[in-house]
Amino acid sequence: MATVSEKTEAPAILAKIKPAPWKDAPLVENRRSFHWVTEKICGIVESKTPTWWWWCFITALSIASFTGMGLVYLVSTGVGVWGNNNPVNWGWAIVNFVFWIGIGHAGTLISAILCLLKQKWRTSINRASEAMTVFAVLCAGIFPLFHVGRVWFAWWLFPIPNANAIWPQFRSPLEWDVFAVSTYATVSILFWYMGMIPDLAVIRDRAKETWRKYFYGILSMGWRNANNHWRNFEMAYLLLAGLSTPLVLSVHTIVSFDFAVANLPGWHTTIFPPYFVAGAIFSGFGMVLTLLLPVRAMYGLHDLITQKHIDNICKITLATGSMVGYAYSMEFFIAWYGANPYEGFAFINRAFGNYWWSYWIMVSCNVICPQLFWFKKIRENTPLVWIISIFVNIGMWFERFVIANTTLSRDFLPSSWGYYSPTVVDIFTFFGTFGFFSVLFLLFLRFLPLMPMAEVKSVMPQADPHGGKH
Amino acid sequence: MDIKYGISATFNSAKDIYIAAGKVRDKGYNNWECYTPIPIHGLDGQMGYPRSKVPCFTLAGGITGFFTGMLIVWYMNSFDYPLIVGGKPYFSPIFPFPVFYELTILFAAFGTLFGMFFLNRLPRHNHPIFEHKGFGRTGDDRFMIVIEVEDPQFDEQETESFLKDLGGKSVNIIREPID
Amino acid sequence: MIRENTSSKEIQGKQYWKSLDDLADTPGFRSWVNQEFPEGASLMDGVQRRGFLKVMAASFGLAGLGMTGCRRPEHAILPHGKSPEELIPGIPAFYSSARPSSAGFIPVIVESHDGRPTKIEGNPSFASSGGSTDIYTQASVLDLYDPDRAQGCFINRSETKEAESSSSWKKHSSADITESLSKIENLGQVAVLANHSSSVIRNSLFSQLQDKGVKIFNFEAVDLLNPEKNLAKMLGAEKSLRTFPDFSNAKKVLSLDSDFLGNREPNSCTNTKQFMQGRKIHSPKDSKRMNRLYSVESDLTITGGVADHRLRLSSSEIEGFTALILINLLQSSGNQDKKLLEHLFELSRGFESHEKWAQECANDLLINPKQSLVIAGSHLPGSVHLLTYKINQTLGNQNTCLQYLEVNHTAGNLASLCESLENKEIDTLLFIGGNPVYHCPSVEWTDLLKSVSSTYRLGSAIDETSQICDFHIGQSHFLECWDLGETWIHDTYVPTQPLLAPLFDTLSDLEILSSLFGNIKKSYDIVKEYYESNADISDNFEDFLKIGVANTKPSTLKTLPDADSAILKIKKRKFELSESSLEVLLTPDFHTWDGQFSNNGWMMECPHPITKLTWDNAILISPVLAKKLEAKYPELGLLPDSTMLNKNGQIAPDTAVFKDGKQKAPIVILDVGDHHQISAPLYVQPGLADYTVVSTIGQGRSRVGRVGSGTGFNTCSLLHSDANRISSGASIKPTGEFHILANVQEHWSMEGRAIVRETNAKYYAEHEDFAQHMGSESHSPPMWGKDQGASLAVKASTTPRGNSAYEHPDHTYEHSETFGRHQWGMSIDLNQCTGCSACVVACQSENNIPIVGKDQVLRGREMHWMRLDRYFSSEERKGAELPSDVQVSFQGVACMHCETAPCESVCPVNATVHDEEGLNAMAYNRCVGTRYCANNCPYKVRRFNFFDWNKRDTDELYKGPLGEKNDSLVDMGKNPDVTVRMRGVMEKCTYCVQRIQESKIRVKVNAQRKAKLATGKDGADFTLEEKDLKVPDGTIKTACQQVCPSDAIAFGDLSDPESVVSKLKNNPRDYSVLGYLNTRPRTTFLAKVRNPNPNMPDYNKKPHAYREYSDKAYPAKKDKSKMESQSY
Amino acid sequence: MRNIFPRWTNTIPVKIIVALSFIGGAVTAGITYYATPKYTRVGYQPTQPVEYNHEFHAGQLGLDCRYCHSGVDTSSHANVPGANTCMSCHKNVKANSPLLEPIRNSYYGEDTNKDGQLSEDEDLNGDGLLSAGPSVPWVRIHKTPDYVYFNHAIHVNRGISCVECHGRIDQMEVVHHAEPLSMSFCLECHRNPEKSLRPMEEVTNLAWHAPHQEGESHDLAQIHAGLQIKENWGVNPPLSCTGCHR
Repeated sequence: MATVSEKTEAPAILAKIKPAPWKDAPLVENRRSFHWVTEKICGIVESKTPTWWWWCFITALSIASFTGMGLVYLVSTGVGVWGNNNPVNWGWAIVNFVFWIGIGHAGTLISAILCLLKQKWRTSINRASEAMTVFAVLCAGIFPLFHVGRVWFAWWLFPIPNANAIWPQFRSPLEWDVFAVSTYATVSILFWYMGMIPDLAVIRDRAKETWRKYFYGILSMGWRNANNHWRNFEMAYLLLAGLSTPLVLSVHTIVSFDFAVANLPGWHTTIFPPYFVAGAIFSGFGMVLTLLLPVRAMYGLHDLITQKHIDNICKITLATGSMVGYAYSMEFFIAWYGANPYEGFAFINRAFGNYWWSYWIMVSCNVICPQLFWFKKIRENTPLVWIISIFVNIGMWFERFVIANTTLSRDFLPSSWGYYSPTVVDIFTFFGTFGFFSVLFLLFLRFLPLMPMAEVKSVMPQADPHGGKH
Repeated sequence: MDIKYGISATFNSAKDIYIAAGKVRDKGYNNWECYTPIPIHGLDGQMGYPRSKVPCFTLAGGITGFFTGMLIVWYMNSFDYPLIVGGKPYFSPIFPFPVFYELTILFAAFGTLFGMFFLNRLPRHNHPIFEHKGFGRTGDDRFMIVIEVEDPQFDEQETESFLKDLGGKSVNIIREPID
Repeated sequence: MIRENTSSKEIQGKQYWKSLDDLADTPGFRSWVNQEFPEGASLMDGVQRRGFLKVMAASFGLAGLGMTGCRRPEHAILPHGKSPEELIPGIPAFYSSARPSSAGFIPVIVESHDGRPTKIEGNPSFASSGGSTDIYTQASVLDLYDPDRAQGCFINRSETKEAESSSSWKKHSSADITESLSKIENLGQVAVLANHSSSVIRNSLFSQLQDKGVKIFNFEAVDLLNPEKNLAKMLGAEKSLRTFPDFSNAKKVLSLDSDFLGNREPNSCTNTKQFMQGRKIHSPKDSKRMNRLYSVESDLTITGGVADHRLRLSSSEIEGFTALILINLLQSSGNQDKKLLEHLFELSRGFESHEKWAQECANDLLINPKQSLVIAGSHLPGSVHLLTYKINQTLGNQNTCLQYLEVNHTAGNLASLCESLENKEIDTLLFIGGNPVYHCPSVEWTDLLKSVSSTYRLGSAIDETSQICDFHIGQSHFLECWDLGETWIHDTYVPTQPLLAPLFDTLSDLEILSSLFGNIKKSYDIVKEYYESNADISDNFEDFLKIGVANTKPSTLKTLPDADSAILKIKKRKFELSESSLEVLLTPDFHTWDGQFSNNGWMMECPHPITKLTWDNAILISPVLAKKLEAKYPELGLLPDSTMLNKNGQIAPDTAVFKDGKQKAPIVILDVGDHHQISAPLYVQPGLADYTVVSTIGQGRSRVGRVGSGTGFNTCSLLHSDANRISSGASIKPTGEFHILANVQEHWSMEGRAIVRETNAKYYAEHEDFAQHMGSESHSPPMWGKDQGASLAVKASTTPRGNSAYEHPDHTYEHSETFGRHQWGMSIDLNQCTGCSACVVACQSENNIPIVGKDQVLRGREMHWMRLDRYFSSEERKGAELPSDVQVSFQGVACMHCETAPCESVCPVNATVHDEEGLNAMAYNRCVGTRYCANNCPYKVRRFNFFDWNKRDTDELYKGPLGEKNDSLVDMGKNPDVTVRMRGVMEKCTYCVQRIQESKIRVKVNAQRKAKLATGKDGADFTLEEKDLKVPDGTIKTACQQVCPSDAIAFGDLSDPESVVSKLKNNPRDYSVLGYLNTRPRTTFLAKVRNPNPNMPDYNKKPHAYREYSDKAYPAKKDKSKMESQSY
Repeated sequence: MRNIFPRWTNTIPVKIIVALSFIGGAVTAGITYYATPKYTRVGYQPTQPVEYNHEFHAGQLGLDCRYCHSGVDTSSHANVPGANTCMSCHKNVKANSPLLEPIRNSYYGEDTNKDGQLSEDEDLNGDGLLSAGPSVPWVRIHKTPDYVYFNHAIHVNRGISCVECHGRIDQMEVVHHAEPLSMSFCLECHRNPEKSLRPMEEVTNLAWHAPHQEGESHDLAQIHAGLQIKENWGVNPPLSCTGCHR
């Protein structure tokens, strides 16, 4: 192939316009060496725990205790301590679930889809994003589990033989959720962990303290950097990426089925699966920005997470944000075009009804805000990017709130229309999950390699067996 | 007491080990291995490795998962205790499809990971190579070729000089202590 | 000998509750009797209560309480020492009895499980209400288990005896009280103030006491006897004249501020049965036979909701309007009495604007001579009743549609009691029933009673009146004592038969009164004695008890006195109505009646049919007044700002400010002058007369149990001393405070959705199937696809899926091992429903539905399985304006048992599935509580147990495991055939599956035994036919169906084409709510048909609801017709 | 560097896998056996306040079950007899046995001298009525949960013998819980009623077996007879929730 292309003559037009040479921005700046990368990443884990980490950790832990207390109160007293009611039987719990699950989509997406698409820039952000995925899924899992009235019987959702000879019901989207979310959590953890094995081996080999040697030694499973290992590892990694791609798409599709399979106006629409997936990617990338920009600043990772990375993430955010915006408008169009009065009202009510404010928060955060990423200046302004990323998170939470609550609060029979507002317990339980998430993420930063060293190295020029410079 | 495991030689760059590996293979060695901080593209070919067998495990896992899903749904909702639910049929491949789908992926993922472990014979926490002083650097920025004693062609002097000829630095004999 | 061999019914009855007497002998109980108790505290607790319950439960444990427990603790079975005959554990017993009410005795059948009465039904032997009951009777069984009942007799130990002070009470034995009463020597200084009762025994005791010099006084806050007394006074008759309407013959009815279908008038159950029978339609030809109701009223009542024409007039204006009607009638019938006419003209001056309405109404009444009825509200002055009397006389309705009963009242009134007290003529005063201190705050009770040496109070609970008394005597519930009474229309004797011995050391009124004669008797002996001395009641006491009713001839007025001269004496009242001079109408409270149900959770939580308020009363004002008040006091915060959706007609404006879904109502001061004022929240009610404000008496009690405390607002200070409930010249001032009202229905408009389908009789006559042409399903492909035309039975038993790729699992006899022998279905005739809400409470009583308290209702967590949706519809709305004239549509909604139920397919654990007979089953014990089913139910009929409602009082819910367990006295009233649900599970209407299963089992057992007897074989080889195993149609009645006085609900087997419900469902009026969703509900509705008079000025071609639907569904047509009307 | 882990650790992973699979299997088997009603309920044999011997009364004397449990064919509940039922025989038989003391107490109650008459000083509550004594606190053995509505009458009348759920009571000196009475136990019979159906006459005959021809096994004979009865009577036991849960 290469020989053929050498022989083809350049089109005449190229001679005329004399294109400027395409300068591919390097993925690791300042011509860093392999050793520098190793020192940088392992250094984070090996150095003394910074004071700021302790402050953050204690704060996060205390915030996380809100969730703990909220759940203890909930389970001991009843779901009534939340604001749920009839007709809004779901309320914040499911909103939070979909929100966290959505965030959990970016990690696997970055590792899997970008891996399949051979996007090399993914390497410096995929580990942290995968960690984010795993932790977000754990946070997400809290809500559907604890929102049930009798959580001690939640095991009935699993196909476990019992003396009552009765089984789960596989037509229910919630049952699909059980399979989708648990599969997603499991596969994400496997994927995350498998990718980490070579890096854990590096830390193991560098370890001085005994506990580190054993800790990382056990975790790294005796990895030996042998090419035979790499060979199977690479194949397995590729396959997991290939498996995760349909998985990541299916999970949010199935989560959207919770709504789309129901017959309520505003829920019962076929646009939900793609719309939810786009929204999930959108929120996930938003969260990646929210997390990695401070990490980058704290640990001085500017050479590894370059402006190019930020640019790319911003662009994806822009693209998915626009897709979500398109979905919003399409919903209105179909509701009008379908001429079903219940459906039509559901959407008018979303925008102008009792929860109009949440709708417009959603639109401004999700559709309008990301449009700023069209501008290079803004993409290069890191603090601004970070602030926008937070708006994206807020917007996506409101999207789920709008979907869940506007429809339920005003559905078919006007006699049963109602209104939902959260209680203190709702709010505390939700905000506690941010603490829980942060606790896990901080532990990750402290104890695990936050970038895949082998992968970062392999996108550096030195990795090329054919043209590497010394 | 110790026994010899093999002779190692380190290289500084991916390019060097890539070329060296080709030569080791040409020389006809069988029991040898490259230790690299990164997976080097094409090194498998240079070493003469066939394609990885992991996909077989993935496929087996996937098929098992799909049929497990179908079996539990059919058994639980249609065979053991059929109940009329929303007027839908007791069993259909359509409505519980997400279940089959997720189980397919779950089992395939397990197949992949455990297949990889199986093929790499991991976890194995004790290995003679760990006795090598410079082994730690192979995770960092060193590339290393080890020709094992086991190899029929192995000859301590010859192999050592062969490796030196290839441009290998700090050629060493790896010894495994025996208690 | 032991009494087990005596077989007479009453003895068994006694033996039946004998075990409770045993209990009273346990040492624990005895010591308990001697203990002191802080008033209002739960008296039975700990070990004693447990022992008590064990005995109550007789030979088997209380089924259905709690759902916890894995490895059970050791559990004892306690059989009787001597088992009562005919009592088989597990089989409920049914006894006839009667509930005494201020509107006569209401004949009932009481269901009892092992000595615990659990459910009250109407007595079907009493033909005029035929097995149905009113809502209060349904709720009254709960009062038996009210933990705040006076659990014995008490002596007041407070220094000052004032209504507002909190007294300390000491336990006292009832025997001591009867003892001391029996020793009173000077009966001339004894006075009794009693509530009204139709007990023939009480009344005969009264007259005997009067003979001995005892002064008897009568007081009722909601005095239903006023009209009969006033009418008699005006006509100069000796005895009171009670109007006894018979709606079954009336073709045209004019109701003058009379809520004869609702709770404000006596005998509503019979009225409803008779009147609604006249509105039954099966085919277009019936639409001509349908009766017609004109209603002129100030408040919007459920009677006004049923009315075909409704005119809003203040209660003070009714007199003039009645005169107007009379003029038109007299003129049309050629009466030329000039003097009379002139006087009437004078009376009706100022009502010219209603001339046309009155004229057409009068003409219509005249079309059916002797078959019309004009009836006036009991709160109206005597003049209106006199005019009404004259109208009915003119129309010749006597003996066909109404009769006048002669009733003798000898008791004095409250004013005369006060007089006697002032004159210090009274030494001992007995308060029997009622609650005069609460109702008459203007009487200086404390001062008046200073001269009285001992005051006794007989009441079911320690209340306001008890506070001023020396002794409180706990009153036995009517299910604990014997009595004998008459129905309101005096045509039937009914026995009150106890179902159990008094739970506590309480007495009945008869026992108290008879002790004044010096001999202490049990109520049974008193009744038996009376019965034997009055042989004309019935032939045999046991048969009388068995049937529960005995007919008698009421003394009716044969010749009617002339009214003309009396009419001429009527003086025109002067009144002025404006926003600063308002009319105030006090009505009995829907929830509490006059306050007696204040501590009854079922009643407090049952939504008012029109306002949909629970737990509270309010001042109802009209939208016109609301707007004026809002303009006058901008800070009032009464009406919400109109939203975009209101302005463009997407949804109707709310009638109140809803903050977080909770109705925020401004508290105002309603001032009627003379220092009479109340403060209460405002509630805007469309349909009210512009300048009438309506409030209720019976709420805001200061001394009441845990349920009623802190609810509602006391309006008794506006009650006149003669119990007149209309005041005028009132004004409203804001206080700047707000009150949160628990309204269960935020939105009042149907928004043009085809939910309640209704049309006019004329249109119906031509378009029998109009209901089929409404809703999205009317222009979608047929739901059943190729099987659209199949019969109902086939559709029900095979559930063809139309064009779906799915087949319904076949459970027909031919194809399934587990086939459905019946296919249950329900039909609700919207044309018959008045909105009385009795079904709501009946369901609550039958199915152990918990009350959740006001706070939880505010959060939208009420648990009623059966709810009554109330929609208003109006002429075309102008922007965000609230309509003044509305039509009311009611719709009872419970689980629809959809064949393709959306709830089932989303349940992840198979907790809600279908059974073979088409029931949507809900297995509480399998439910994990995802609440997905409730979300996915388009009818929103599923209810979730957010808390342990059954375990804790409503104010302890948020304390979780730290909260106190509630009084288990309440648990005794639970139906053991229905699971008591724990927190975290979903529940909903089951079509009373416990009754279905019981009937199926009974039919099979009987078939089996009959066949065995017939063949005499060992049983293996006889053959049972399918028909032997099918439950005959009409055997099973759901609780809501059984209670319904207008037979709006039918239930039965759809696979039987001859069943009543199948026939109703084949009527073209039958439709499914939200049919387009293809949920195939088994509960379908029969569309409503209104019967307006085309000549009336307010006639509309279509009911407003139908027009709203057409406008929304066919906007193009609407614009066209608008243009046409403009071009006119 | 040196090896962190000694050589023997290389076999640890395999050992762990093997051990885990054994432990997992054992735990599953343990739960299945010990944590289901078959174990937790069957065999429950509490001591009763009166040592009533079913083996003697129902087995040897041949008393019909319904003599004492008289409500069983009419009511959902199979009542435990009151003391009067016992006393109908034991007034004469073993009238003074100390074992029957609780029953006599329950029966005579206030009537302390047990003459069937109520004298002045015996009438404690002064109502002239003879009250029974304290109930005999029999310990409950068979109990379905609150949310299960088992109806005895329909089973007994439709040819399901007592023995199906209660076992050979006529052979038990002290009654114990014989069958698991779990939902799966109920379902098994509801799915295959022919395995249990018998003629109405034989319902309380706990020893009954379907008459079988030569060479036919007991079970097969039962199924033949059961199928015949099922067909004749239109037996159609419910399998959906509403059958038992309300």
